[in-house]
Amino acid sequence: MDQLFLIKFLIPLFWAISFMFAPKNNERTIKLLALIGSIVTLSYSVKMFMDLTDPAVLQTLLKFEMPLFFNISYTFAMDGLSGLLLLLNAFLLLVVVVATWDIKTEKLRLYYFLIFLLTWAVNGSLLSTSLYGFYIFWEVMLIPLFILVGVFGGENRRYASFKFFMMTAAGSILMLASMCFMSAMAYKLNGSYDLNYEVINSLNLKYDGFYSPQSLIFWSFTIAFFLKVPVFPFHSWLPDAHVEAPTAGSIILAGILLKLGIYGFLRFVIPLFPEAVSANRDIVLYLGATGVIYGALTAWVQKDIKKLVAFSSISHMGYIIMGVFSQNPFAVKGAVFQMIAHGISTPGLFIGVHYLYTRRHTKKLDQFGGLAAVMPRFAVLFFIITAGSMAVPMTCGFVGEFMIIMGTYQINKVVAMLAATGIILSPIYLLKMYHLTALGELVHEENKTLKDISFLEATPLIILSVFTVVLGLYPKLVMGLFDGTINFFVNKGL
Amino acid sequence: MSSIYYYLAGFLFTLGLLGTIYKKDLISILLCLELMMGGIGLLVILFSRSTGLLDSQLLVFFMIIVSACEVAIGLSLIIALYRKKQTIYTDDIKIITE
Amino acid sequence: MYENYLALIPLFPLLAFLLNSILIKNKLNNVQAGAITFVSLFVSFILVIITSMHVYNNGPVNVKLWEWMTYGNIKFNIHFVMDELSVILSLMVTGIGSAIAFFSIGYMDHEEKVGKFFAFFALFAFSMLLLVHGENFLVLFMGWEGVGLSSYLLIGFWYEHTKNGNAAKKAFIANRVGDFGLVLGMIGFALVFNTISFSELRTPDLALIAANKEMLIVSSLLLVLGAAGKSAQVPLFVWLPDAMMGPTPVSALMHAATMVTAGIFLLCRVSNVIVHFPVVLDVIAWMGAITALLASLIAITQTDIKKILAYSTVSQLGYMILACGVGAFSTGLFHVFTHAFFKALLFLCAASVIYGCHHEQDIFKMGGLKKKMPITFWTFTVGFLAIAGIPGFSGFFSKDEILSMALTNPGNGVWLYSVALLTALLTAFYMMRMLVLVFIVEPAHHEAHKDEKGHKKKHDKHDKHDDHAHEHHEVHESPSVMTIPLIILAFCSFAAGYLGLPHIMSHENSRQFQGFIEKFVAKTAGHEHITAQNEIIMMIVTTMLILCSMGLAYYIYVVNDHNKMRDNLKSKFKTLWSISSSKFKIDEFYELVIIKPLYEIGHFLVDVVETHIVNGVVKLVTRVTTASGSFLDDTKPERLEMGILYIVIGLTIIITAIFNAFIFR
Amino acid sequence: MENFTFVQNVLIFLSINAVSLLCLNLKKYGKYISYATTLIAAIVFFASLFDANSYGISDLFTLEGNKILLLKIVSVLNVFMILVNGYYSLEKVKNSVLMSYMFLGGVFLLGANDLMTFYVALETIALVGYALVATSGLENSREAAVKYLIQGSVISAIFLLGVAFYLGATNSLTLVGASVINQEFYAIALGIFILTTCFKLGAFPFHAWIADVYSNVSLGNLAANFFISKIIIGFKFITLLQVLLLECDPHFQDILIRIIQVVAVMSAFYGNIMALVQGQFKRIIAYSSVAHTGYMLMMVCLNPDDAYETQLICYLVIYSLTATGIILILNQFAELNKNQDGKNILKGGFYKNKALASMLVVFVLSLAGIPLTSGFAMKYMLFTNYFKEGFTIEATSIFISSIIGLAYYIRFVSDLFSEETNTVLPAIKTRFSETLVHVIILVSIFSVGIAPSLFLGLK
Repeated sequence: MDQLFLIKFLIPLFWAISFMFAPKNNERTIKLLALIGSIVTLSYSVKMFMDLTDPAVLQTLLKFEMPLFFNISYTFAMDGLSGLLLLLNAFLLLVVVVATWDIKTEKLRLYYFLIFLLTWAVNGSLLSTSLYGFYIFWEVMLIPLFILVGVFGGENRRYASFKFFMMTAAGSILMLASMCFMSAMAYKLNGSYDLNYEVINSLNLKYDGFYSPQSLIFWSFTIAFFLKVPVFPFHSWLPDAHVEAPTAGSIILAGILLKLGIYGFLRFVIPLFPEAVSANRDIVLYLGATGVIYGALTAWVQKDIKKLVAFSSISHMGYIIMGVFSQNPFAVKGAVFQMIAHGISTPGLFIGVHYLYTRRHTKKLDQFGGLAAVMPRFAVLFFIITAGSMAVPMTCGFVGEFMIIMGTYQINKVVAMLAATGIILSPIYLLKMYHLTALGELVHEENKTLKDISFLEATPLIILSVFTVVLGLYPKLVMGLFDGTINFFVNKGL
Repeated sequence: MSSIYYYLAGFLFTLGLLGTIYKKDLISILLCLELMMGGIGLLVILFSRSTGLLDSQLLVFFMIIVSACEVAIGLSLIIALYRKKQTIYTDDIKIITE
Repeated sequence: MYENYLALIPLFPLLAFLLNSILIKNKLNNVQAGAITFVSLFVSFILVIITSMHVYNNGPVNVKLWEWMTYGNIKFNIHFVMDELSVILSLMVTGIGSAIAFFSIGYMDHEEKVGKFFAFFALFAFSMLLLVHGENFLVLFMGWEGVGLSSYLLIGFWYEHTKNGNAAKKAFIANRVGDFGLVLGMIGFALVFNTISFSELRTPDLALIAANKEMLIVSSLLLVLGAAGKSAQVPLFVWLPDAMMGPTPVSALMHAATMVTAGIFLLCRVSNVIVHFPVVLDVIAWMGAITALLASLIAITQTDIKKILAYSTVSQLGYMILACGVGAFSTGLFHVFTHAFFKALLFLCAASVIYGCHHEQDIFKMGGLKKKMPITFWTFTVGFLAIAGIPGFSGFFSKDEILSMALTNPGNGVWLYSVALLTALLTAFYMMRMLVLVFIVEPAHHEAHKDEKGHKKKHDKHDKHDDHAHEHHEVHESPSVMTIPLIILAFCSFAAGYLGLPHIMSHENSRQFQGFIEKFVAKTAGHEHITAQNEIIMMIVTTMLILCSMGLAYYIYVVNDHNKMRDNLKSKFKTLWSISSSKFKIDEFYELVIIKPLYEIGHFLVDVVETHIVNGVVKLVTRVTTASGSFLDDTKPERLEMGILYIVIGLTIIITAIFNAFIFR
Repeated sequence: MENFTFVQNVLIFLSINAVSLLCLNLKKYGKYISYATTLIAAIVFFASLFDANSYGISDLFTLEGNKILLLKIVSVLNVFMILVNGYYSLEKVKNSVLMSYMFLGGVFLLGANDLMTFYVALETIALVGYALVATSGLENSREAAVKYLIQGSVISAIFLLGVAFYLGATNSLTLVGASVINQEFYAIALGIFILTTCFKLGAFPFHAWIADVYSNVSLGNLAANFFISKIIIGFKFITLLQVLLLECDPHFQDILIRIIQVVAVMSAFYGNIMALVQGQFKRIIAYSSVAHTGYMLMMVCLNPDDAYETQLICYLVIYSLTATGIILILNQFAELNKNQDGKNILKGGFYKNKALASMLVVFVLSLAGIPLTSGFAMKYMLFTNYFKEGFTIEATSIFISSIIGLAYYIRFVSDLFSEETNTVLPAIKTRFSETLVHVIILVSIFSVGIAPSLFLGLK
């Protein structure tokens, strides 16, 4: 039990609300406020992580019965996994604030309000281990992002935001349906609607064939999370959302929101429905491998940088989903590591795109070329990030992919080989991107006069590149944090 | 022997019902409503007679009163509508949505 | 103490890399930049020598830095080792590396971004040292990719040129294909032997090998794919010739001496396992043989001096791989050793020629440089004799041993031998051709050479000091900073062979090198011993043939007017000539068969699957919902009679339902 | 038991309202007086509800337990409505009087134990409803009223047919403890009652009036429509049918239940799909109410139970409150740009009227069932009940239909935040009464959303 937990937890919300009362047209103050807020969030996340005695066990931070809400009890707990994602979330908040420091809009307060609200919701769903708490924040999370994309997005933002919202919310309603179903069963069983591990296990949903309750519940959860991750056939919202979203939206979306689907798998699906998971493992593995190849090939032919990065993240997510479902502790660890790595490299790419866009107001690949001559600092940093995303050894991208492939190879060699083709395909599209932006000749007149990124702009990229290299050389740095947790999950479900 | 009255009641009711659909002016629709009411009143009386309950016959009076109120309101509305649109034909009173 | 040395060896190049890449901003001049790299390499060279003395006397040196990951009881550690195998390679890397660094101080002096160049150079040295000192697959793979990355960076050094960028991309992706094999093979080995450490794979558990044969064969073949990727073997060799876009010293170091031999190094590392699988060995052998022949056939008709050397490198690599394939890993490594010296030497000579001729690379535009740059000429001649395999020079010993090994290989020995011999003759031919065209023949078209300048400028955009070249485009000998390394290397490429004398020459200290190596790698087994006089006869025959082919080349290109002779040769073997000069159209073939289809698939996925299936389903659902909505809306439910009609229909449905129930109860 | 205190209360209520009706014709202060008297009447009646916890007149009429609770809630709302109406403009005072009569009809409907009372009370509500629609003075009110009246009269005739069959089936008009003689007639009677329910609540095939009425009625009258007719009729019919279905022969029973399920699922889908293609926001709300009726109608299939009754009350009240709040805010936005049609009155509304817009967002999301709002709690409760009673497929399909619902609810939000409007809107001046209503609804939404069990009596 952490006495101050509630305060710590509500900080981002309070901060978000504080923007309502911020002075209207004093940009500097608002931005400083946001910066301070993000730093505070990061620091208390670190603090919370430090306080975590043993990452292996769920340390309950706050548990309150809601006799008034159908006797449902909310449990806020934290272990290595959620703590890690918590850190990533806070870190990305800081990165967002710094990277979009020079944003030009008259709706600045709304902008920061939404970002902090989003962060808060993400924190909530990361920390709440009871199914309802998770669902509540999961739903709440959609609204700020919807507004963020719908207000600050590109010209096609309305369509993109609708698509994003509808597909994700549809999934979550499926999830709610099966939750209601389980609650009803629980109520019949022990007169309370509450749903936690013990209760759901005591329901012992039986699994035989597709139409048995466990498999149906499993699939409704799985589709909800697939739509969020998104896994190959369910990804249709992601490219639109990324292309239309403002940079902050893209960073948070790629950096942390997609991970929540994976987190849901690890936290709920795999421990709760073991039979269904092991029965449907191969389907998901093949989906993941297909996603890897599909994402890579589609990314290769894109004309728009942001779209290219979006498809590349589909490819990476394919790896992660494989790792999660491979039921092999090593691969699961790899998947978690890959989550972190992807959370470092993809935001970096998006930031790079942001800098290009703020200078040239286009995201078309053929509008660039030879920028290394005029923007050397940018070129170097962008290359490091690209290498990280390309899974070059000694960068963080390699670790996760290697572990996932190795773990999967033991389960299913074909899938592992299919996925390993990603090693060949990833440089094809990423180097295409890099060559068409940074290398080659300066063909376009307007590119000849671009000015290199300032130190402030460089800061987030530098931080991210340092992480990229350090994690690649010494993965234990992160691995140690959630090692125990994965073992805990392994013992529970895998 | 009394079964013919059942048929009569059913006939009246159906007639009225069809009338409400096929008639195009509001006045005759109101009349058809009255027709339905009459049919049902007959039916109620028949049932109550078969059981010999009196309070159910009381229902008929209420029906008559209520239908009178209905007609009253209906007619006043029709007049109000006529004042506005100079017509009482159902085709002309459709509401334009957006 | 030696452990610390071992840890320090890769550290110095890393330091140099960091220094050069961070101090790039504040303009430290070219010489300083070069000096940093050179000094760092030289220091680690000395450390290597010290450590290798220790290793020679009393066994390998280990240092385990930190733990990277653990999987069950498979330990992924950052773990360095200096054993018999890595001694040779790290000596080469640091020694030749420092020589070339010294050379390139002179070569790059007029360039810009020299800091960058030397930074990448040092990065390459660092990752190469990782590769050779890696005690397990992981560290080896880190170095493996690191060298790939740095070669990518250096090939694309003049990135303003789109074709350089493409060459770099091609190299990287071809290497990635190899890495695909390496990663999966490594995983397969790890899962079978439950370890990734080479010192444990040195004496593999035969029971395990017998138990899961298939998996090991597959994994070994995947490893061979990796080796093929890095050492430019037959399916994947196309990247190496293009890699010549980079600065020439880089080509000398990476694409001739050290990096490309990593494949052979890998095969030697796992040699103790793969010797148990003849099928794998045969695959390796034939891969090498075909590569050797193909590359030398192409090399005959090339006109770019660096291209010729590149193809000769490919064919020599084929030789080494062939040696591994016939089970003579130590011999293969011996050839790696000798080849490193003379190929580096040849490249540096080419560099100095190019430097002298102001970035002219076409051998038909050169000529008569013998008098103009004598040192270059003589050193080049030494290298030429070595690669051609003239007795007494280093190339002779290794090549000859490979030939005899090939001949005595059980089964397909004769075929392999004949292919190898043919390759040797071709090598001698095109090297001679190159030598005479560059140095000996007087340029019959000096004016032409002059007004070549015009389109040469177009060609070599990266030639920054072109106008400067215009002022005095008189060909001149390179400065001593460049010639000194040439002399050193020339000496080495003459002397290196004497480390591995064949039996017949000296009985007491024959095959020292191979013996030393065979402490680690698998012994050459299954070859029936070949008698002394046979060996001598073989040597003599081979040498004769080589001399003949050299003579032929000399006759064609020197004795009679080379243009005429060449032309009617051309007209005679038109098809052969065109095939050879168009490099067997292999690039086009890959373009057509692999890259285009993949790209088309990508387009198909985007245009059809993404649009009409993935998005299509979503759109369909939306459309259906909206369409049904507007259809229902068009029925004008709010019309009065419609409303009543609905009511009546509802009533009838209910009553009929109940009557049905009543009737069918 | 004979208990005439209630009759006294009703008589007092009636007389005071009569007085206020008379006062309307006075020259100068008539409006004020009648307004005051109506208010007094409502308050007095509300107060009088507390003096006993069960009322009854022989066996014709009994009020106890949940019905009293519902009555208290409704009369509070009644008082508020009268307040707000008067605050708008005293012209609407006559509406308040009408509402009082409607309310009275509601009281009797709620307590009715035999079909005669039931019928008369129902007709009272219906007739006053027609009048309210007609007098609300929007441009299309009269057309809407005429349609409403005619369809309503048809329905009341059909209802009487049902009454006749009931009479034939049980030989009596009483609703409690009647012994069924003729099962077929009984089944038909119940079928017709179900039909009537569907019409009064506006379920799918009988929803024709709902869109026009909702979009052409002034706010106060619409609120009356929601609060009194929808809440009370919904509650009474559903609970009544739950009871009556028990008497039914199981063979017919599951036919009827099947019918109800089909109607429920169809109206859920129909309402959501129709709302998707509507242009005007008021019509969207109307059709969404069709969908919500579908969600609610399944309650008929459950067995009668106190807990369910409370939940039903809670659901009805919350839903009506939220919908009223939305329509109130929509009116406020519509007042700004009369020149435009109802389509894009919200475009970019957030940037000028932040408080109002965010409140609208909260209301809408509550209807959509986003957590932490009452909508989620209600939805959750209903569907859990259905799953509990084993209506898995129906509940799931209704869930799926509610996915469609999200699409048009989120349209409100995206319109509020979009900037495609070129006309710069002035800020809206919110009257005190409106603020009051907003606050009440907001508080109710969040209190029920966070602590539903308080109100649902389960705990």
